[in-house]
Amino acid sequence: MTATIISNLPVFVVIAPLFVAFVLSTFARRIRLVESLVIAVLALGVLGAGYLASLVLMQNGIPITYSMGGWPAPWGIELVAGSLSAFFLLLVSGVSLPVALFTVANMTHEVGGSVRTTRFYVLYLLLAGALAGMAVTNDLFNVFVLVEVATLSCCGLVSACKHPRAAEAAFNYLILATLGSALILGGIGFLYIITGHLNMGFASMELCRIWQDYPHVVWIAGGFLLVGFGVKSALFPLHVWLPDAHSTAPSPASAILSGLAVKGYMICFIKVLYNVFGATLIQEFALDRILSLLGMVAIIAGSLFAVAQDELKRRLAFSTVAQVGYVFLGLGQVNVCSLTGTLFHIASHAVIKSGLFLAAGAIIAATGKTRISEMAGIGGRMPITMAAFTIGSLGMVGIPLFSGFIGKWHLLSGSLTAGSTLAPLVIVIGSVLAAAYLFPIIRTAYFEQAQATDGQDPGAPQRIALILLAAGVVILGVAPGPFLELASRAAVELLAIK
Amino acid sequence: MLLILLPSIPLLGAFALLAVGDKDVNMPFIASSITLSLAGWGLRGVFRGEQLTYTLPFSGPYSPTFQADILSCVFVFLAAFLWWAVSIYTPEYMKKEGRARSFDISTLLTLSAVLGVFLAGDLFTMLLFFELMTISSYFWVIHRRNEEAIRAGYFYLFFSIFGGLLLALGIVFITTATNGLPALGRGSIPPVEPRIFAWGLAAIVAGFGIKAGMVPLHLWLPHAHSVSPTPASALLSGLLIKVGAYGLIRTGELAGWGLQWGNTTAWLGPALTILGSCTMLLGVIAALLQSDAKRLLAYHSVSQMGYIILGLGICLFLGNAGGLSLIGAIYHIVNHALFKAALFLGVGIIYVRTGETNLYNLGGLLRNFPVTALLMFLAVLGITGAPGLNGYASKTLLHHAVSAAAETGLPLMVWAERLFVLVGVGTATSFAKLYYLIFLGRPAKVEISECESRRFHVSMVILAIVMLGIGLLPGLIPQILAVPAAQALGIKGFAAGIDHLAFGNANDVVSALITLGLGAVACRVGLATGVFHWTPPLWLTLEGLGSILCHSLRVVGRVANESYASVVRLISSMGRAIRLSVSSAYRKMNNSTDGALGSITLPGISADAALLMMTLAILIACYTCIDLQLPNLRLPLSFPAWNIFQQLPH
Amino acid sequence: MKTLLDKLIINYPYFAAVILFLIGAFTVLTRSNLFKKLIGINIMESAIFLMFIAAGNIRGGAVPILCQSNPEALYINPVPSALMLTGIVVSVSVTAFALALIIRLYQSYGTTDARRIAEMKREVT
Amino acid sequence: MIDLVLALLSGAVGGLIIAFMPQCGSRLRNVVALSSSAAGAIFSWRVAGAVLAGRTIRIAGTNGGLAWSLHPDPLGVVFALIASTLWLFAAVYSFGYMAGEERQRTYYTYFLLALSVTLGVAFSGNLVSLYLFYELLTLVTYPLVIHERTEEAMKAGTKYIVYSLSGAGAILIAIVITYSLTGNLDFGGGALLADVSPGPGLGWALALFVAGFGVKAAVIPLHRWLPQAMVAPTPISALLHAVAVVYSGVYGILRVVYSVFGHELIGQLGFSHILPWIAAFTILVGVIIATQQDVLKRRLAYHTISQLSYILLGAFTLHPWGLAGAILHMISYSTLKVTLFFGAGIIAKQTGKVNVSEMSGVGRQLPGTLTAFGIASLGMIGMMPLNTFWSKYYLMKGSVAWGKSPLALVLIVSGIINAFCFIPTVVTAFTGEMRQPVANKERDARLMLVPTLLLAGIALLIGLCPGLVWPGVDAVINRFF
Repeated sequence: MTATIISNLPVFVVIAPLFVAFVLSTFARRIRLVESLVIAVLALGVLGAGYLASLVLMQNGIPITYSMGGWPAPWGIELVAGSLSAFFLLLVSGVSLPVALFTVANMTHEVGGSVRTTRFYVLYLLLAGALAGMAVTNDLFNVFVLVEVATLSCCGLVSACKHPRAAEAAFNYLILATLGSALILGGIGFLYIITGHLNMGFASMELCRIWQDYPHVVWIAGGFLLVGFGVKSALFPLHVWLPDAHSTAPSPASAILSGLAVKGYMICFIKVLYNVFGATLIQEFALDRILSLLGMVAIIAGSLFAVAQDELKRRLAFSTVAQVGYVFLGLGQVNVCSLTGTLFHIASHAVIKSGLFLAAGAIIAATGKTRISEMAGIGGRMPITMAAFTIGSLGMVGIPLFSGFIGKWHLLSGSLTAGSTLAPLVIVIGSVLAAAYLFPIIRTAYFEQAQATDGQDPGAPQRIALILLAAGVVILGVAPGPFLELASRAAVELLAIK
Repeated sequence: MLLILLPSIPLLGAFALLAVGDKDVNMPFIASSITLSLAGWGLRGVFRGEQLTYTLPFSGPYSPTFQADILSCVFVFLAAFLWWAVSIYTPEYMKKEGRARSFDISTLLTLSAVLGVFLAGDLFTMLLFFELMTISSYFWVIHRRNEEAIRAGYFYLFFSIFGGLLLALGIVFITTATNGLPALGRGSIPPVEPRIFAWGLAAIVAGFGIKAGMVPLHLWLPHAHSVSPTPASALLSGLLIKVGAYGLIRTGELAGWGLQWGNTTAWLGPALTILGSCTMLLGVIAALLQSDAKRLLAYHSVSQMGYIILGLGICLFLGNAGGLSLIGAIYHIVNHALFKAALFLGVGIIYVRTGETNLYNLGGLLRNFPVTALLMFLAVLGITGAPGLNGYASKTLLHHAVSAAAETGLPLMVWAERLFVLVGVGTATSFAKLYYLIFLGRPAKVEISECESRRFHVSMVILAIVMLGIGLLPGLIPQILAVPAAQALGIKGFAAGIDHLAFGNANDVVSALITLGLGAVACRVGLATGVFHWTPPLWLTLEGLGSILCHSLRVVGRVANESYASVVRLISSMGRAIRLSVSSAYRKMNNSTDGALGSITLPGISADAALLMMTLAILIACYTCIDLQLPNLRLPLSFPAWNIFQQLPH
Repeated sequence: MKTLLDKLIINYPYFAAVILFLIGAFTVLTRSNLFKKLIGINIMESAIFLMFIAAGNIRGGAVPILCQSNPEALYINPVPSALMLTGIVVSVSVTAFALALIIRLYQSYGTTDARRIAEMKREVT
Repeated sequence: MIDLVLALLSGAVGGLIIAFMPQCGSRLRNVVALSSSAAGAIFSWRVAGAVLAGRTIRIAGTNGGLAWSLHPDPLGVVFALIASTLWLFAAVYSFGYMAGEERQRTYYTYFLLALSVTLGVAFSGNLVSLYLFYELLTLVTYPLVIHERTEEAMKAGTKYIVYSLSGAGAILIAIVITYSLTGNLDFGGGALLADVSPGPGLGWALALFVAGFGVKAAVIPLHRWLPQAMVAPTPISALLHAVAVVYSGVYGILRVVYSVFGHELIGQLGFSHILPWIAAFTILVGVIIATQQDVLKRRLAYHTISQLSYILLGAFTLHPWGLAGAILHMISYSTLKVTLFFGAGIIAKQTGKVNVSEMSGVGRQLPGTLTAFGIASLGMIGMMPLNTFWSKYYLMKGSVAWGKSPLALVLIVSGIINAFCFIPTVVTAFTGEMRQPVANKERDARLMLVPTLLLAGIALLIGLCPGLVWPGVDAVINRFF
C-alpha cells in the first residue's frame, strides 16, 4: 500500500488539482462547495508535497521515478521527484494554499458572479497543477506543454477582472508569452534534432557526447531557450508584459503569478540548463556570464523602475522584475552555494511576494486606493495587513531573521566564491534599493498623518492567509532547516550532472 | 593624612560658606589661619629632613599621591600666609565690589587648589589641582561681570586650559618616555626614549609657562590681573603665577637639572634663560608704557617672573654649580609674593577711596593717604631692590648667579647679564613713575570718599614687617628654606658658596643704589618727554598679536565651516543632478506611451516584440561569433596606482 | 559555395521554416490590427511545427506503421509528428483564447486596432 | 545564561507591553518603562560581573548554515553596561521631557525595543548576530528619529535609513568576504583572520567594514545623517545619537579591528595606516564645524562626530594604551555627552531657546542645568578632574607609544577647540543679560534635572577615581593583547 502511494505520489500531486479543476465547473453555482473543494485539494497537495519532501530527504538523493503509461524512460514520459522537485512542490503547495485561502468568500466581489469565480478557480487549479507538473517532469516536450498550460491559465487569471485594462494586459501577455513559447519549442526542437531524445537524462548524456560536432546548433538552442524562458520569467529587457499583467490582475492572481508562476518557468529553465546542458556546457558557452550580466542589469533596472512607481501593485510588480534578476544572477555563478541561494531565493521571494500582493489586495479592497501616496495612516487602521506587509518588506530587503537574508547570504558568498566582485556589490545595492521602494510604503502607512479613516482588516480567512505567509517569511528566516537542506541538495544534484 | 587635610580645610570652608548663606563670616581668614597653623605644626618634620608622603588607596591607574618636601613647604607656607594676610583686607574691600560671598568661595577653593598643587606627589594630582585652580580663580577674574572682565576671563580661561592640555601632553610624553609613573619630589627617572622625553619637557615647560606668565604666553596675565578685585589681583600676582614657577622647578627636577642625559635635557637651561630674559625685558617695557596702576603692576609681575625663570634657566645651565641661582629664584619667589601683594593692596586702597586707578588722573595723594604712602614706599623699595629690603637680597643672589654664568663666556649668558642690569633700571624707573604719579606730583581733582579703615592697613603692615625683617636678615630665608629646598631637590655642592655670600657687600649695595638712581633719572626724563605715553602700533604689542591670533582663529573656523558647507553643497548638488538625470531617464522609459520599455500599450507591443527580436538576434550573434570574449566583469582587486590595500613592503 | 548551395537544397524545409518564422515575426511587429498580430503568431508557430516535422522526416522512409514482414524497413520518425499534434492543440487553444480577448476588447473599445485603442485610452487619461 | 536572556528580553518585553497595553495612563506606562530599563541595566550588570569574573556565557546555534551566537566578552559587556545604565537615566529624563507630548506610546515602545537591540549588538558573539542586531537597530530607531513627524523629521529619517542600510550592505559584503576566507565568524577565539596571509581581499574587507560601520560611527564623509537626525526628541538625541546607535558603529569597528582582523594582521595592511588619519581629520573638522553652529543640538551633533573619532583613533593605534583610551573614552564621553544633551533639552523645554546666541542669561534661570552643562563642557576639553582626561591621556599615550606623536597633538588642538565650542556658551549663560522673557516657568524639571546632575557627578567621580571603571578596561585589553 505504502509502496503504491509512494510510487504514484509524483503523478498524484499533478493530477489531483487538474482533475478537481475539471470537476469544479459542474458545481459552478455552489460557490461554497467550490471553495472548499479547492482548499481541500490544495491542502491535500501540501500533505502530499510534504510527504514527498520527507521521503526525498530520507532517501538521500535517490529520486522517486514514475513512468507515464508504464513506458520506461527513453520512450515514455518520465516524472522524477528529486530534491529540486520536492523543493518546488513544497513551495507550490505551500504558497498556493494560503493564496487560495485568501480568495475564500472574497472573489465574487472582485471577479463578478459565482460562475466567473468558479472559472477563476478552475484556472487557479490548472495553474497549480501545471506548476506541480513542472516540478516533477523530466521530459523536454512535457516541459513545453506544461509551460503552455501555465501560460494560458495565467493569461486567464490576468483577464479575470471585467476591466478592459485587464483584457489588454492579458492580450499583451498572451502575445509575448506565445512568442516565448514558440522560442522554447524551437529550442527544444533543436535539442531534439541533435540528440534524438526528449528525456532530459538521455538528452544530456547524448549532448555531452556530441556537442562538439554541432556547436552552432547547441548555441542556437541555448539562445532560443534563454530568450524564451526569459520572456516567460520576465528577465529584464523582456519583462515588458509583467507590470501591466501583474498589476491589473485580481490580487490573489497577482500573488500567485508573481509568487509562483514566474518561478515555475525558472525551475523549468534551471532544469533545462543544468539537467540538459550541464555545468560544463554552461561555462563552455559563456552562458554563465551572460546570465549573471542579465541578472545584474535586471536587479538594478527593476529596482529603479520600482522606485518610480506610485501605484502599489505596479511597484510590487517591478520589484518582481528585480528579484528575478537575483535568480538569474545566481544561475550564472555556477557553484553549489550560489545555486542554493538561488533556489532559496526563489522560495523566499515566492512567499514574500505573494504575501505582499495579498496585503496590497486587502488594502485596495478595503479602501479602494491604489496609490501609495493615498495610503497615509493605513497601518493604524489595518494592523494585521500592514504587519504582514512590513514583515514581507523586511524579508525582501534582506534583514536577518527574515527569509530574504539567507538567500542573499548564499548568493553573496557563492558569487564571491566564483570570484566575481561586481555581483556582490549589485546584490547589496539591490537590497538597498529594495529598501528604497518598500520602506516608503511602510513609512507612509505608519508614520504619516492620516486624512482618511476608512478601511479595516479583511475577514478571517484573509487574515489567516496573511498571517500564514508572514509566518512563512519568519520561519524561513529563523529556521530554514529542511528547506535549505533540500535546496542545497538540489544544488549539489544539479551540479553533479556532467 | 595631614597632606590631604591641608587642602581640604579651605574646601570645607567653601562648603560651609555655601551652607551658611549670607552670614557675615570671614571664612577665608578662619580657614587660612587654621591652615597656616596646622601647616606650621604638621610640616615641621620636613625641616628635619623627612619627606612626608601619603597615597590614597585607590585601585586602577590612578591613586592620588601627596608629598611634602622642603620646596613644597616653602610654597605652602607662603600661600597660607599670603591668603591669611590678604583675607584681613578683603571684607572691607569687597564692600565696594559686592558679591563678597562668591568671591570668598572662589578664594577658598583657590587656596585649596594651590595647596593641593604644592603638596601633590605625582603629576596627575598636580594637574588635578592645577585645573581646579584655573576654574576657581576664573571666578575672580570675571568677578565684576562687565564686558572687560568677561573678555579677560576668556583670555585667562583659554590660556589656562591650553596650559592644562599642554601639561597633559607633557605627562603623556614623559610617562611614555620613562615607562614609569610621574612621581614628584623623588628626583628624576632616566628616560628610555630621550626624544619623546625632550618633547615632554618642552610641553610641560610651555604648560607651566602659561601659568607663570612666560613670554610669549603671558597675554592673559595683564588683563586678568587688572580686572579682578584687588585682593584677587594680589593673590594672582603674588601666588598663583608662582604655581607656574613651582611647576618649572619641579620640571627642572624631573629633567635631572639638565646635565645628566646630554642633549636630551641640555637645551632646557639656555631655553629657559632666553625665555626668562625676554619675559623680564618685555614685561618691564610694557610696564613702563602703562597708565593704569594695576596693569603696570601686572606687567611687573611678568617681568619679575622673568627673573625667576632666568634664575631657573641658569641653574639648569650650570647644573650643580648653579645652585646659587636656584636659591635666588626661590628666594625671589617669596619676596615677590610679599611686595607685589603689598603693592596691589596699596593700589586697592587708593581705588576704594578714589574709584580711580589711572595714574594720570591721580597725584599728590601723599597728604590724604600718609600711611598708605609709607607702606607703598617700602614695597616699592622692595621691588626695585633697594638695600635693606627683601628684594635686594634675592636680586643680588640672582645677579651673582647670572654673572657667574656670564663668566662662561657664552654670548647668551653675557647678554642675559646685561639685560638683568637693564631690567633693574627699568623696574626702578617704572616704580618711580608709579609712586610719583600717585603720591607726589600735581594734586589731582579726584573725590576722596571717607572711610579710612584700619583693616586695610593691617594686612599691608603685616606684609611690610615681613619684608623689612627679611631685608634686615637677608641670610635667614636662604639658610632655613631655600638652601635645604635646593639640596632636597638634588642640587649639591654649593653650600660653601652661600656661606661666603655677604649681602652687605659694598659692591652690590653700590650697584643697587646706582640702579635706583638711574631709574629715578630715567623716570624724570620719561615723564618730561612723554615717552611713557607712546603707544606702540597694535601689531607690535603682544595683546595686539593676541587679538590678531584670536581673530585669525575665528577666521580659520569660519573658512573651515564655509569650505565644509561648500563641499557639502557641491556633493549634494552633484547628487541631485545625478538623481535628476537618472530619474528623468527612467521616467522617460517608464511613461512613454508608444512602445518603449517599462509600460506597454497595445501598439507598444510591436516595439516590445522588436526589442525581443533584437535581443534574440544579438544573443545569436554572440553565440555565432565563436570566440567572443565578453568583457571581464571582474573588478580589479587591487588598485593599480596606489597599493594601500596591498601588503606593506616590509 | 557549392556546399552552401548543397546545404540549402538538402535542408530546404528548415529554410522554409526560417522564412515563415520571419514572416510571422514581421506581421506581429508591424501590424496594429489585433487579428493580424494573432495571425502572425500562428504563422510563427507553424514555422516551428514545420521544422519539427521536417526533422522527423527521413528521406525515402515509409509510414511508421510497424510491419511484421519487413522489420528492417526505413520509417520516418513518428515522434515529432506526434509532438506537433500536441503543439497544434496548444496553438489552437491560444488562438481561441486570444480571439476571446479580442472580442472583449472590441466590446470595450469598439475597435480592434491597437493604435486606436491606445489613442482612446490616452484621451480618457 | 539566564541573566543574558533576561537582559536581552527586558527591553523588548517592556516595549511590547506598552505597545499592546490598551490605552494605559502615563503613570503606568512610566512604571513599565522604568522597570524594564532598570531590569535591563541590572541584568547587564550581572552579566558583566560574570564575564569580568572570567566565566563564559554563551548561547549559540546554527540557522541555515549560518551560526548565530550570543557570547558577551569584556568589550561587549563594557558597551552593554554603558548603554543599559544610560538607558535608565534617559528613561527617567524622558518622563520629564515627554510629559504632555504626543505619541508617547510609540515613543516608549521603540525606546525600549532599542534597548534590547543595543544589548543584542553588545552581546553578539559572531559577525552574523552582530549584523542582525546592527540592522535591527536601524529599523527600531527610525520611528524615534521621525517622532516629530514634521517634514524635516521625515527627511532626516529617510536620510538616516538610507545611510544606515547602505552601510549595512557594505558590512554584509565584508562579512561574506571574511566568511569565504575563513569559514568561521565567531569572535570567541583569537582574531578570525589571524591565519590568513595579507592580500587584497583583506584590504577590501577592511575598507568595507570600516566604511559600513563608519556610517553609524559618523566618520566624516559618512556623517551627514547625524546632524539631521537631531530633530528627534532630546532623550533620543542624547541616548541614541550620542551613545547607543553611534556606539554600535564604533563597537563594530573595534570588533573588526581586534576580533576579526587582530592587531597584528591589521598592522600589516597598508590601509590601516591611513585609518588613524581619517579619524584625526574627523576629530578636527567635526569640532571646527561644531563651533560654527548656532543651534545647540546641531553643535552637539557635530561635536559628537568629532568625539566618536577619538574612540576610533584609539582603536586604530593598535596599541594596548590606545585601546584603553578608546574604551575609557567610550565610557567617559557617553556620560558627558548625555549630560550635555540633557542640559540642552532642559533649556529648550524650559525656556524654548534652541540657539546658542539666545542663551545669554539662562544660567540664572536654570543654575543646576547649566552647572551640569558646564562640568560636561570642561570634561569635553579633557580637564583633569573629569573622566575624559583619562581617556584622552591613554589615547595620547597610545599614539605616542605607537610612534605617531602628531596624533597626540591633534587631540590637544581638538581639546582647545572644544573649549572654544562650549565654554563661551556656559559663560554667557551665567553672566549675560537675559534678552527675552522666560517662556515656561511652571514645568517641573526635577525629573530632567536629577539625571543630568547625577551623570555629571558620575563623570566627576570616575575622573577622580578611574579605578572604578578600570577592571572593564583591563579585561578588554587582556582579551585582545
